[in-house]
Amino acid sequence: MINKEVSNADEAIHDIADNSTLMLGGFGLCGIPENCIAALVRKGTTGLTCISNNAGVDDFGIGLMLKTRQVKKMISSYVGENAEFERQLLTGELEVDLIPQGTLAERVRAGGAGIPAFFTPAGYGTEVAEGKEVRAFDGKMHLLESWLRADFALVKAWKGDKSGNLVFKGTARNFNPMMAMAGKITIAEVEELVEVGELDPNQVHTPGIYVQRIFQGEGYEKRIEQRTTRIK
Amino acid sequence: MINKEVSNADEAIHDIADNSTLMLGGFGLCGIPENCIAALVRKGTTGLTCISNNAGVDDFGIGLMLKTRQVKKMISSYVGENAEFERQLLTGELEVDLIPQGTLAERVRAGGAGIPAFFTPAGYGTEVAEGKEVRAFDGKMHLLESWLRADFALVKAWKGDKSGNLVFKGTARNFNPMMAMAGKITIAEVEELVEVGELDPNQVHTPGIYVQRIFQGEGYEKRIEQRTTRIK
Amino acid sequence: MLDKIGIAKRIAQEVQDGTYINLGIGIPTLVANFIPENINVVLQSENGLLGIGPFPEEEQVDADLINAGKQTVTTLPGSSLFSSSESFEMIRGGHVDLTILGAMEVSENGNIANWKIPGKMVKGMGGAMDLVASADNIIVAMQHCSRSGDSKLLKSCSLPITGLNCVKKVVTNMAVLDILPEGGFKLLERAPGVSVDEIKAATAGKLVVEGEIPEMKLD
Amino acid sequence: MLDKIGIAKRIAQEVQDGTYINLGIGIPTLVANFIPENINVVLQSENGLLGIGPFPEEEQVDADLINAGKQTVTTLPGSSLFSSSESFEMIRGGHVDLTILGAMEVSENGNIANWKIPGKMVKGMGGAMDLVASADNIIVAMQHCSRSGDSKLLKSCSLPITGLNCVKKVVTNMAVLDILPEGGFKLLERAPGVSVDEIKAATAGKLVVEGEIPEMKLD
Repeated sequence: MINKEVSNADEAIHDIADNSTLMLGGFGLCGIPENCIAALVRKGTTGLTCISNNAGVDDFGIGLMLKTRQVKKMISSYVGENAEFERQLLTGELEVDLIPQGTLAERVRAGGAGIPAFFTPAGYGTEVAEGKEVRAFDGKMHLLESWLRADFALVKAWKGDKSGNLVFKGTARNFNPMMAMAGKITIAEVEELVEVGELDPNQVHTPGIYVQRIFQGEGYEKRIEQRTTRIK
Repeated sequence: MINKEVSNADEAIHDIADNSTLMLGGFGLCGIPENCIAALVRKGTTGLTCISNNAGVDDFGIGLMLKTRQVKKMISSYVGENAEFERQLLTGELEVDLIPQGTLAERVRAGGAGIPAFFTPAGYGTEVAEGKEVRAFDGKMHLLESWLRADFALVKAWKGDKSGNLVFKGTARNFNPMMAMAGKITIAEVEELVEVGELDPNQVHTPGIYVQRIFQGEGYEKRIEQRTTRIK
Repeated sequence: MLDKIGIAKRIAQEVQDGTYINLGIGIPTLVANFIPENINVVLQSENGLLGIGPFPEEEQVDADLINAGKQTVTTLPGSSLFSSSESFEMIRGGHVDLTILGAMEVSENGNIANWKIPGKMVKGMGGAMDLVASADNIIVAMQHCSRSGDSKLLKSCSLPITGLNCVKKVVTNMAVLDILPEGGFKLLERAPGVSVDEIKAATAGKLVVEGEIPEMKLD
Repeated sequence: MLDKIGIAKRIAQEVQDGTYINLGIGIPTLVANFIPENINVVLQSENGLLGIGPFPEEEQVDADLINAGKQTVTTLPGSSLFSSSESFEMIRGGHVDLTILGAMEVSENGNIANWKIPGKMVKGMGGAMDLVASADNIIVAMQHCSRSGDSKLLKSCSLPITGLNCVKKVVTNMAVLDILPEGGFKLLERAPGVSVDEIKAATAGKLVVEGEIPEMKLD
């Protein structure tokens, strides 16, 4: 067994340097690495390029790092819920690359899987196609898209063991498994860190080979963006 | 709930016509669709192109269909364990396409995932590269490989529910999940067919969307090729 | 003229038994409420859920279970959960039978624009470009005209497009129209109380009218 | 001269703590038996298992749990199971730290031939081409010469190759050799009782000998 446990978020992210490229798991505020984001705000690392489906809200998620001007560039599919984001974008403080969500997911997966480029139909004929190689397969047009990789991937899982095996819960899985594969250093924060042997090998979502550091996070807020309910 | 249950293997494969292209899950004899293969032998369908990592042994797995001359072509990564196979290959009765195992797995996954082509380093500089587009990424040479899809995919799972959700066991998972994605019609045979709602949604390996027909198989032999044991 | 509920009800009639469906945000989400009980469908959420259940009761709310609109939802018997890349394997691979989504503009050759207004803050395309590039059957739910009264069914889109030649059918507050393979909006049904002439006047793209056009039947 | 066990023992010395390793069939599989207890490694099997355990006791035998050589195995605490495409994501994506495999021939520029002999039945490459194309660190375990006495360490491979410029180190029954980036087999160690001259005579490719060449230390 290879032990990947570190004591907390600050230790886990201690060597994330200015101008690093990060991947951050999550869809909206669901399944985001809350503890690592808080530690990055404490550390004050700047010039970050963040690959993440969304950019958080004004006072939570990646929004916290936008407020402190730590982010130089976002690579995302949808960034709508953040006034500070909009302000920085309009003033040119922040760069943004918008990518179709499925292409983003596949580019990250490709980065982890050693596939430097692949063809996808998404975005053909749109602005997204500008400058990209186009090719027809079975009469349908496709774009050549390249892999994405990062210096660090910050992912959040439900459970994990000390050798880095991860299990996700519900739709908090989202981008986390692919990003875990595509980080040179992958840091996993989990709600519950268990001993090796407690997870069923048949039910591991992310094998420990992808995870370099793991710790049990604390104080998860797990904020809900749209609390929709029905009457019993 | 969409009910995909059929009563048995014969019903499941009733419309597999001569000269169809099939995918068959399994690695060696582990995780192969035993019931579907037996039904295909009974039905006597011929001219089949079979995409499968291996080709069975003389008297089990795809070997049973080779013996009855039902297979026109094999697309595989390793076919070593079958004397009848060798005989048919040498006499020209059987065509064989040999593909690196990881490329085979990824081509099938690409077929299911709507990726018509991708670059991989496997096989560059070898016979496998003949006639293929070559391109360098980050100074390393890669081959362009295309997706594989099939008229029917025959997969074997441990458990399944009537809406087609599948759970695999141990290394019997292997090629089954990707092939389930890449068949126009995917037929799943399972050791235990359960009611919808009995599988944990968080622990489904293959979502039911990929499966068109499912049945509980019977009389699984699960033959072992190399029974290696240790003394207690 | 239909209201949003009416548009959703009419689209629900297009839903076939035994299919997998992706519903966009807005009117498309409402469609789920009007699918008849005898029609079995499974709803896909691109953030990683197949088999979207109803909103949770207050005590069931789970921050780890949301739909693509970030609303709290539930699972159903037979649901499955998966990653974003697996979700788009389903979409890109053509496994989702029907996609219903909103639009700002649709052109007579089936182009759709629904992600960007030049000069306004661009929020991103989310999964829309993947959905429209991959789905075999796309129905657009939208108002026939903008608030200023301009037609949204055009000869060609004026806004940046999301996908080319992909929309098969449009259901608006005024009409149901098919997009013809050779181009043009073929009028199939009128909303209650709306005349063919009114629809003609509200459609900037080529409108094809053949024979009597029936009124929609909504319960 | 080393026997197969000796080659496996010597390669086991190359294994570093905290690494993930793929072992080919034959001598490489034996290496697992000689990794010191204080070295923690995880063995990957390309048919979908990370954390290969020992062979099962008779009553533990499970047909659904085999390694890439189709032998029955067990899992260990911390093992994980996955599909073939996920397995090759690990391999192709460079997540496996070390690959140890057998070869028929190795050339002085690191080419390897181990899958096909023209005129003989071709069984296929299995996962070998993926492994050699993707691994950063490849050690070949093989006999220095063929049964007929011909060197298997060549200027260029005569057999169809499995991969180009990929082998980093070769451990044979006679020697340990690094493949130099500029080409050539750099002699690092001699097997017990084997002289540099004997190695020179048995190596058809360019052999680089600098200074004293120590004898291997095996327990």
